[in-house]
Amino acid sequence: MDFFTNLSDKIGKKLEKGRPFHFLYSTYDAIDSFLLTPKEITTNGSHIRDAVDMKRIMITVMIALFPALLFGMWNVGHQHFLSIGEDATIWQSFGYGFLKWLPLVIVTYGSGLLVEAIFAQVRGHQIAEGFFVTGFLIPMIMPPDVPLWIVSVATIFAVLFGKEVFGGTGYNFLNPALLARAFVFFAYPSVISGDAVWISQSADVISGATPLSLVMNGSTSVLPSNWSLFIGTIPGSFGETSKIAILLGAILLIYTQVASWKIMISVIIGGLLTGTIFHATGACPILGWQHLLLGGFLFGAVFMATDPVTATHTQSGKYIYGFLIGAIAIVIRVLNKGYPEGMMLAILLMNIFAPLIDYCVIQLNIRHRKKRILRKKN
Amino acid sequence: MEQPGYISTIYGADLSEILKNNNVVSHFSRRHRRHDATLRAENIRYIAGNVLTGKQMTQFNATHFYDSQVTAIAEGGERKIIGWLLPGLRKWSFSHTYLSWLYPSQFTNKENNSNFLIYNTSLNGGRRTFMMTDVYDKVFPFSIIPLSLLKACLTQDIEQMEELGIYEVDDEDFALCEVVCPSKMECQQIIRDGLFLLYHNA
Amino acid sequence: MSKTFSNTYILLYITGLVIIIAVLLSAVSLGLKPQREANRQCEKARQILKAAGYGDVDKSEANALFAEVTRPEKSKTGREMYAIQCADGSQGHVVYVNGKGLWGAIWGYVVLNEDNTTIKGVAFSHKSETPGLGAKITEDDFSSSFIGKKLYDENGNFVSVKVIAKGKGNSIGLENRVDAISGATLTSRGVDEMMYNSLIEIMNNPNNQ
Amino acid sequence: MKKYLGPLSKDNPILVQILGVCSALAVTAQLKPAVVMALSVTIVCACANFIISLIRNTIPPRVRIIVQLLIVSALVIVVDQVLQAVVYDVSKMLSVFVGLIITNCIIMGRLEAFAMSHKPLPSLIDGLMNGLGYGLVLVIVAIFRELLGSGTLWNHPVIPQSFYEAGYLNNGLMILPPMALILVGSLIWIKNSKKSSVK
Repeated sequence: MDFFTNLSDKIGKKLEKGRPFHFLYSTYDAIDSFLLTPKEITTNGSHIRDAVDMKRIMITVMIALFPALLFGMWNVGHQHFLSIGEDATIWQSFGYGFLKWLPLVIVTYGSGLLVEAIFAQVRGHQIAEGFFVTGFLIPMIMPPDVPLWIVSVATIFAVLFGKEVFGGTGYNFLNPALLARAFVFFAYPSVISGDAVWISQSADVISGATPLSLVMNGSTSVLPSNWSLFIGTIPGSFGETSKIAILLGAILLIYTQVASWKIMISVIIGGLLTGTIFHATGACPILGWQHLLLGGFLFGAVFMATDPVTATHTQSGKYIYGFLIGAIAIVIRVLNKGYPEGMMLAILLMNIFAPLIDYCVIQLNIRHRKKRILRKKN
Repeated sequence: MEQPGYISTIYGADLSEILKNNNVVSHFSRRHRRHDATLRAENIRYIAGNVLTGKQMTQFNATHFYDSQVTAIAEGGERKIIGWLLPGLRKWSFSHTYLSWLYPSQFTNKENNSNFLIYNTSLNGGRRTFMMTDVYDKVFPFSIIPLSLLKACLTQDIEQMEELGIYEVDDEDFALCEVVCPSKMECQQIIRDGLFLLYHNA
Repeated sequence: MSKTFSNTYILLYITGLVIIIAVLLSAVSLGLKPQREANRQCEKARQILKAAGYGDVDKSEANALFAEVTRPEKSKTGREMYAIQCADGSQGHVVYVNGKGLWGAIWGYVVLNEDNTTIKGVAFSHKSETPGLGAKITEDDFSSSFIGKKLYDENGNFVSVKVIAKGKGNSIGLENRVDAISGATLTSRGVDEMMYNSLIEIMNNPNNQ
Repeated sequence: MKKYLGPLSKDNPILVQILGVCSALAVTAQLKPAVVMALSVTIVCACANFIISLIRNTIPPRVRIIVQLLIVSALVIVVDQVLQAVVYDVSKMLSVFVGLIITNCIIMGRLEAFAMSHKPLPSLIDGLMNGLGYGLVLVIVAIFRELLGSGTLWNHPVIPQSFYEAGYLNNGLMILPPMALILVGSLIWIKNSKKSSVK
């Protein structure tokens, strides 16, 4: 261990300011802090610091994503073999899905980190960890057969225009992973919408419609049972199908206090309420709670809406933010059938409104405090 | 310390005199052996005051007029390979992201009241931009939105600072925020700068 | 700019300016009117000719050919119609159809055979459908799938042509259905409704049978 | 002369003054309408500048905006009529945006800022240059959008068929207005970063 530490220090010295290879410092710093815990100690202020840092938060989110991912890998293979009518063991299915996922994730990390690294070099700041989760999320919300170059273009677009334009991780107001998906959705609609894309290399005779699109087309009779919707043995992207795996992740996120339970709960309440109202008025054939089992609603609620950078940061603002995401997602689903996946658009929309909600909450707090001061004076 | 306790002394007493009979190093290294066998005398930080707000002293510093407490904790900065991936059974964290919450007794040592053994001065991460996790609000007791106030101080928006209640707080109030901040912000310094700005513009 | 102007001057000045401009504009408009009309007519002619199987007719020849093969008609409800001689020599009718797609208006011309039972060709236009999805209704792949479709089912009831997704609505006979554009469900449904609503008008009118 | 070249880059009406963005977003999905629109704006801007400058001393200040609007709208209507007569396809694509040249801030801005206080000839050149500066951005954006969005340039296929067979797809987002906004934003970004590096 000392060997590594010393080696790293030596390299670090070579790249200090003024040395010819200083331009590589941010890359070095990224690798160094990736492999070894940082050597910085507190200088002023509190002498002890919490052990948690950004890297730890990011890895926690990734661990929370694992159940959904593992299930997704199996399911992609399972759906594939199901559609071509072959029997396959669990491991065959899983292996198939894994081989579908691997190139996606390599391409995502490759192109995303490249952009991040270039900008970190040019601007001379550190390469932030934020992209680790983004790059992990992007393959999970794409169809399994999406062409790799499209993933690459979408990732570059999302990192460039979702993040770097605004100054990098922490300054962005749109969720970059969702932006990548939205980019594909609008730029290459044929690879991400329609019935053909959600099963990997399916035979032609089988319609691979996701349950969500079945509902939106009014054919609720062929809907899979609620149980298989909950378990997740339905066509879809890697991450979104298994509700139970997502819930496992949600429990971890809430317990470790990485993601806000307030947002998750209020998204679900918003969705339930709106879904029930639409069902009661007859605008939508399925029950309110069934919306939660369809499409990416739950995945978005747990992993996307709670992104700490793009969500509201005031506590009461989180309830409003979450509720509106849930409500708008269902409204888009039910009323605009051109866009069945309303969750993505709802979250992106509310990302834009999050600062406004925060502003209102802060103004309320100011008013409240002013009143209290006046009361004291009297 | 080997023998924590109260000592009555004069203002300006030499720290080394006070510590003469206390073998801090051996105490630390015994307790710490499992983490850091190489703990040496220079790797102990003496703090005038408590760990949250106190000032760092050298071993031969004199105690100050206002100081009534001297704290000694181990310096951090040891480097572990891929530390952010390890379960972290002995890392103290306010959140539950490390598995140390499975083993809470390590944080309180009833034997001699020296609770700071597990803590050290590592920053435990790099400086980042504000990530709006809920931690500030959990450790901040006033009806003030700490993050907004910090941001107002950073942007030197005096009017906003006043409205958000800068007059009701002191930099020490933000010590806990600073401790738990995953972005490793120097909250106390930010507030101090904000107060300073007010003072100069008043 | 420090000069001051009297109210009378301002009034007269504006009036004069307006009159001059008005005269100028009407002159320009009148002068160019024939050409504008010709352009519009030409565009329509090319669309209809294409639907009737003449292919992409050159702009210079479109009008002449159109005049040669068509004869204007009007349905009882006032819908624009033409009698036309198709490229294969047979007689037929052209019906103007209009409706709404996902984002805006869609319209087109449907060429029917002589007894208005079979489609010989269609040409659709749209205002603002999604490129790559709904906008595909203008492409040949989609419009050629209408050729030869029947407007009546086996029992002789008017059903129009159903634009419906592959594998759905199996009760509808192959002769009465066209595959919807996948991913553009709403635009496809718009085409479906446009065909039904527009064609039913002339179907219920025995004068044009 | 340098003064007049400003609008092409340093003082570009879209990139620096952020004027006329609305129409820049709407008509740049293809190169042809963009060029036609650029020419129309250039002509309207130059002519309006010239005419207003000619009669600038007779215009009562209290109604000068009305007079300017009258002149501009008359010119725009003429342009619209000519377009409909000569290039019908393009005028169909430009649709409402030719009419909206009337409210294009570039033209009103130049009339107020330049033509009202300068002699006819300089005003003519100023209007021409501003129109061209506007057109330059339009053309750049349109080239990107048409090439990536439809795979064509001036309606001629540019991207070879073998690309499509290899799995290449046209970028549908390029055709939608938001992408034009992003492209204009990127141009502004590039421009500003150059400026700051010169400092």
